[in-house]
Amino acid sequence: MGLTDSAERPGFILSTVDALLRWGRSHSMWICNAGSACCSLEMLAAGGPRYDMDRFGTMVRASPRQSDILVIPGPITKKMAPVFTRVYNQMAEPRWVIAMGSCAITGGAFRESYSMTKGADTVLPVDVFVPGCPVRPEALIYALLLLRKKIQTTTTVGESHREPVYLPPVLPPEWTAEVDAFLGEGEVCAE
Amino acid sequence: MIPASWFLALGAIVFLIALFGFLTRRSLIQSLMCLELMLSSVNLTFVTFGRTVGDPAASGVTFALFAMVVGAAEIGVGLALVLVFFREGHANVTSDDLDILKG
Amino acid sequence: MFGEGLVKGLGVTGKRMIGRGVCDMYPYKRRVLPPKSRIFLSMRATPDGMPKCQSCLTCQQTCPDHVIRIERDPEDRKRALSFTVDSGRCTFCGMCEEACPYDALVFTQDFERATFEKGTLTYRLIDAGIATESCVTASAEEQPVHASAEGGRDAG
Amino acid sequence: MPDSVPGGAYVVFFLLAAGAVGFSLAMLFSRNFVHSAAYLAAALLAFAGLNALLGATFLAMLQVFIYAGAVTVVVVFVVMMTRVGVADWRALLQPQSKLAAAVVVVFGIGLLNALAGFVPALASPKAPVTTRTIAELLLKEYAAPFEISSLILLAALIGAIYLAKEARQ
Amino acid sequence: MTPRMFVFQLLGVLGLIVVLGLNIIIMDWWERKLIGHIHVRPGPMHTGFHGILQPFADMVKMLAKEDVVPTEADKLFFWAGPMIAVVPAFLAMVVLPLAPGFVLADIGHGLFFVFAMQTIMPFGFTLIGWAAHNKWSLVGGLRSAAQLISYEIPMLISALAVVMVAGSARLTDIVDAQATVWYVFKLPVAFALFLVTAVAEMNRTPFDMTEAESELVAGIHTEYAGMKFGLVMMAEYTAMLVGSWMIVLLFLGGWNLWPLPPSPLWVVLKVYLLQSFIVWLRGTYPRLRMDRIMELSWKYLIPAALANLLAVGVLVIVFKGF
Amino acid sequence: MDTYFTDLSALVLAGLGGLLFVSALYGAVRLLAPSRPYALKNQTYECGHDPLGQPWVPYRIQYYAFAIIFLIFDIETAFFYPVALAWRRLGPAALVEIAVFAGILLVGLLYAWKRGVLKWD
Amino acid sequence: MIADHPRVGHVTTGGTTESIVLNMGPQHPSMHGVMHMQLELSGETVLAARPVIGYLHRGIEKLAEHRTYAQCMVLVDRLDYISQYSNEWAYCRAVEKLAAIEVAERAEWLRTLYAELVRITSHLLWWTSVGLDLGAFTPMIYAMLPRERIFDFFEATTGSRLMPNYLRFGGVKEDVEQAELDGIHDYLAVDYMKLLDDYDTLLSGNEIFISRQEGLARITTEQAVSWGVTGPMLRATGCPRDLRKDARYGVYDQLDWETQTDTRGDALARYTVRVKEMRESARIAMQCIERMPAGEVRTKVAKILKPPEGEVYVRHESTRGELGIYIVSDGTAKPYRFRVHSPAFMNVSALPHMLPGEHIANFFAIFGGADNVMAEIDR
Ligand code: SF4
Ligand code: SF4
Ligand code: SF4
Repeated sequence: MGLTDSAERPGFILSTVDALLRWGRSHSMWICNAGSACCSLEMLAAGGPRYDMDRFGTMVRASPRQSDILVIPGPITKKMAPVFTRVYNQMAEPRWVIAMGSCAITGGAFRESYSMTKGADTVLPVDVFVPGCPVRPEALIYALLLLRKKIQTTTTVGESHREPVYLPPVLPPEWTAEVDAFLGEGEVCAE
Repeated sequence: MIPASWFLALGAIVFLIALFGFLTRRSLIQSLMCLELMLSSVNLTFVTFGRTVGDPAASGVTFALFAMVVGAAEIGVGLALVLVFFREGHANVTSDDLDILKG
Repeated sequence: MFGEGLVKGLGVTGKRMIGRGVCDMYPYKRRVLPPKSRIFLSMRATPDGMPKCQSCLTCQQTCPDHVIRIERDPEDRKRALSFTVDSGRCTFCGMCEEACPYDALVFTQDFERATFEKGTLTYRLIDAGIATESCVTASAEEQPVHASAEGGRDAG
Repeated sequence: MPDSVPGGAYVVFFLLAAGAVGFSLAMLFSRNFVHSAAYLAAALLAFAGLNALLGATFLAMLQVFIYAGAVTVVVVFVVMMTRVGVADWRALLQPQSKLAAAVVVVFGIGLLNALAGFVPALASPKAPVTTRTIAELLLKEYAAPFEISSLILLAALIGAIYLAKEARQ
Repeated sequence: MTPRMFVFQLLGVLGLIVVLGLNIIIMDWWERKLIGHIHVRPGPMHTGFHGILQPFADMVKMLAKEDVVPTEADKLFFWAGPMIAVVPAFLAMVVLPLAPGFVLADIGHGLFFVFAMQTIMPFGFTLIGWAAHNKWSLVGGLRSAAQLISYEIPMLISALAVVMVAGSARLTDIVDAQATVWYVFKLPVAFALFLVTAVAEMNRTPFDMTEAESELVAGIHTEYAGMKFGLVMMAEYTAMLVGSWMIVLLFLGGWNLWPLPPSPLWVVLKVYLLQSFIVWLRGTYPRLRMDRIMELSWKYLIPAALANLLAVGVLVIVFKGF
Repeated sequence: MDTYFTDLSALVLAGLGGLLFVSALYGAVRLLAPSRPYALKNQTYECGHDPLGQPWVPYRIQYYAFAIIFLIFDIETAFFYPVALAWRRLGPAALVEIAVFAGILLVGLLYAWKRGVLKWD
Repeated sequence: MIADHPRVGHVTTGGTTESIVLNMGPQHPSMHGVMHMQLELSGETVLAARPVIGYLHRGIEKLAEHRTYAQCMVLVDRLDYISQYSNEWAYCRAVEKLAAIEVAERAEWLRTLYAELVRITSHLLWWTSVGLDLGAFTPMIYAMLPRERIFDFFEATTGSRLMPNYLRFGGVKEDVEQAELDGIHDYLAVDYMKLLDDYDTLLSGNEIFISRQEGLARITTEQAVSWGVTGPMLRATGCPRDLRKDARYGVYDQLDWETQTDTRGDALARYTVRVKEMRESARIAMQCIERMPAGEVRTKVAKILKPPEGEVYVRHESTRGELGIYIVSDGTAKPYRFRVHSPAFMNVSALPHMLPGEHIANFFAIFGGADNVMAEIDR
């Protein structure tokens, strides 16, 4: 088990290591390339010449194993939810999630639809929510910096690990029920 | 100075190991690997003998060189044969019950 | 000739390698966003904290995503007790702003709204009948625009 | 070699010898052929080291270059094109392996016996064996084997390609 | 083998490890910076002065990143594969001189030794790709192995032209023979062939088949998390260093920079210029297709290299002073 | 033996040093990194899907041609190497010999070419 | 009912010992969104390909039935988020046809302008992915430069970089200031053209690039037509089918421009057609700005639009091909049925025909050439 796992009261060495690790983690946040919808265009733009996430050491990696942050740039449909959970679960710890855009936060423009989950936080533990539709590239960078602050202030000593996130292999009944309701009655805009 | 016999003994031991493998292994691939090992140990012996006689003409090394050529040619053809056997459905290039891919 | 394109391509990238970058350097310098850009839904308020909203509920009905929730004052039908916006659902389509007959709604260019808590994305523009700090205070020279005076703005 | 530490060469020798024997055994007893190939490469590398220890640097490098590099890659390729391993250790063995073991033991005893009576010392070469001499040997004294070896290689190449092509159909 | 020698060698090895680490740190930063500027953006900027601390941050993060070992992966080689890739590249550095005499082991077959080490690398890559038990990795590993073995031969043959002219395979001798005329001017064809094949051996664009990010997710290191990924990167950067160093020694005059006095500085300078050039290539070109890569090597480069070798041989015989 | 041996010991030392260095990195990872394996995490990554089938299936046999040609040409260059070293001493006869040698092997390459195995597809 | 769980069945052709079945996507760097391709590979040759779609199915068509006509604009924007103005325009045309609404003169010009600008950005995005798919990632960043400039224009005039919600029935939301128009005109005339020239040198002239595209997945016009392929992909086979000319909408008939075609029908032709269209679109946009008449941008339309009962189908040349919008009205404020004929869907369904037998590296060149947007396919 890791050095930083068990220690109860950090001594000098441990706290130095802790500070170093926090610095390293917060300055090298690699994003997992999991584009899904419109917001991923702005994620692309955030890596582009005008905004350039790379200034903060943020690269986009193709494999979830090597990335630290899962940015969810768009709607999580019910078909996509297992994919995102799997990708999240396959990321190496420590890992964080940013819900980018209204779709990922609540479902946004499609919230009432039968095929949508009601936000990323219903399937994944989300750290940062960035409102916008689409999210401006600057706003995404702001969110990254916010997350950096969080990483910097969270001690790595006695790191509390995130519990694994499972999604049942078959769709939850309430999801299908919702579909039935939608197709059957034709009016679900309850609010 | 390390005695030459040590090298010779080492060559012999490895040769024997490889020979044992060559004779007992069922899989053609492993047999071929053992063959390579045998050739290597023989090469070592050549070189050692070359050194013991203080061979100025470096015949030992040259001989080993040709041995390598033969060895490479043999393994090339041998492995091609393995492939042919494999394709022809003789899964017993290794054995009959080799369905499990991971050891 | 073969290879010509390869060399020229190097030229294209080489030129840019030496040239100046176009980066905004975002957190250190900020680009001034155009006033029209729709980023944060806010409300105009008078300097003494009175919102311009007349509680006509047009925006609530227009919004395709049910983002706006208005609580009307039961006594004064022209006064909203609370005006809640769930920016986590808003699509920033601008339909509410366009539809508001009193021109009360306005978009500001404040995009730094990321948060750790989903709940904080829901904010109030009017709380207990008074404009909150999320509102923009209309400056003195800005004339209140009344729907009947202008008319054309929401002709759709 | 007046100021040399004799221990150094011995340490290296034992390291390499242990490597050679150990990896050969590992190769033999590994059920996964990719592992076998890797152990083979390691054993061959150890042999290269031994050759270098004997002063045959060129041969040592050839050993790395041809055996550890090329041959093992070929073996790994073939392993990946067929089956990767066997499930059961016993499936590795030929039915008549007891016999083979006996043969090996008998042969081994004979071999080691012969070696025991023969303890030569390493002699320094009278003239320095350079690679250039090898080249001269190759092109002058052994010119015929040199060209023949190219023919062998050609035959192997054509044969192997023919077979591989056959195998594809 | 005196104790002094032993200590000297030990220090040398330590120094080489430092060089290895330093190189990956410098190159990581420099590559991102350079690519950034090619892309008209600044690249790493806010971690230290102009992002100079960025590689350190990455390193620290990788060290503290969980090491995921897939259940179905081959545990042994999932662990040892990156090692097998790093160590030969590192070993090759042992014989590369920085200045006359300034080399850990100035062996007579230095050039051949580097190639011998390079032949081990495809084996390492295959193992890395295979061990992960992942289709992307497997395809990436086999591809890179096939590519590496294909380009090794023309590379060595074109290097043999240098050996022929220099009459020695000792790298210091080869460099010394270029005191006035670099071999790049004497043997331009060999240089061109060597450059192309060296770029291919380094797995760099346009030959970056190991990664082929758009095709194979992340290629051979799809499954490798944290430090193991770092090690694979380290192997690649080290291979790049070794390759450019070889080019500098063989063709670009090594520490000679006529008319200035020879200095190890020139080697460093040339090596990094060359690496920058390779990064520049990466920033410009798309990737060749796998079958084109193989065809290029077997159908064009190898015959060309052989022809070049024979031509140089004739020249050496005809003009004694060539 | 001595000069060989100093070089060899440098190489052995470097090899050991390299291995130690890498092991040290692995050790550091063990010490510093969190570790929480669970089944889903350790599953093979396949673009966010259940892995379909086995990756370790017999691969394409025709790639074997590349391996074998490589092996043969590897040996050829290994022969060339000493010849190139001694070239200045060898003279024109060597040229012929080496040309014949290379020519014979080029025939092999040509054969492979004509058989169409030099295609990666 | 969601019948299928994502864990879909296997590729149908029976596997031989040598073949691997590979899941490409949905989380894959170059699947352009959340496409999922099941490939059966033998070595590196594709034996069979099966696109699996629906990962981005947000139920837009169904949602539209619960929204007023004006509110649907928000959904239409997000239909094909790369060429929003095209979608909006197609939708507006459909509704205008249904409710017989006049369109203001200047608005037609503005619509044409925006549609062409968005065609440029869309093609630029496609250009990035073409480079990226082939391993060159510099085009991706370079294409961002003109895109950002055009987005600036969009944002300054319509309020959003990507999701404008700008078109209205009978016109557009608001007028555009002349200064902005002049700015973008100058940009298109000089800087943009220069950039395009550079980009052409960078990628189009690159021998590696050409060698990877030439002769790849060649299709004939007949094949394309029978698969329902439209847009640049069809035009690359030599068929000059362009709804901007054929369906006569907007002000295209008053402008001087040409349909871009290429006769080769391979991936390179698809590339060339799109690159030529980038220039042509800029020409159209510049003409629009030069010749735009002054006047109202919006006609009077009822606040809550209730089109008469009936149905309508309009065809529209979006960036990817023929975009069809079908609306059935039952006389209420909400559409009774809203249906989209997606060009990208047709282009993707041609892929299984084009892919088998190709090398896996070509897969992305072909796939990228189809220029699909999953949002539009899945809806
Ligand atoms: S939040 Fe808006 S822009 Fe982002 S994915 Fe959702 S609909 Fe698209
Ligand atoms: S901008 Fe659109 S989604 Fe947001 S509150 Fe206004 S009308 Fe609703
Ligand atoms: S439309 Fe304007 S005035 Fe009416 S409730 Fe909304 S904000 Fe208030």
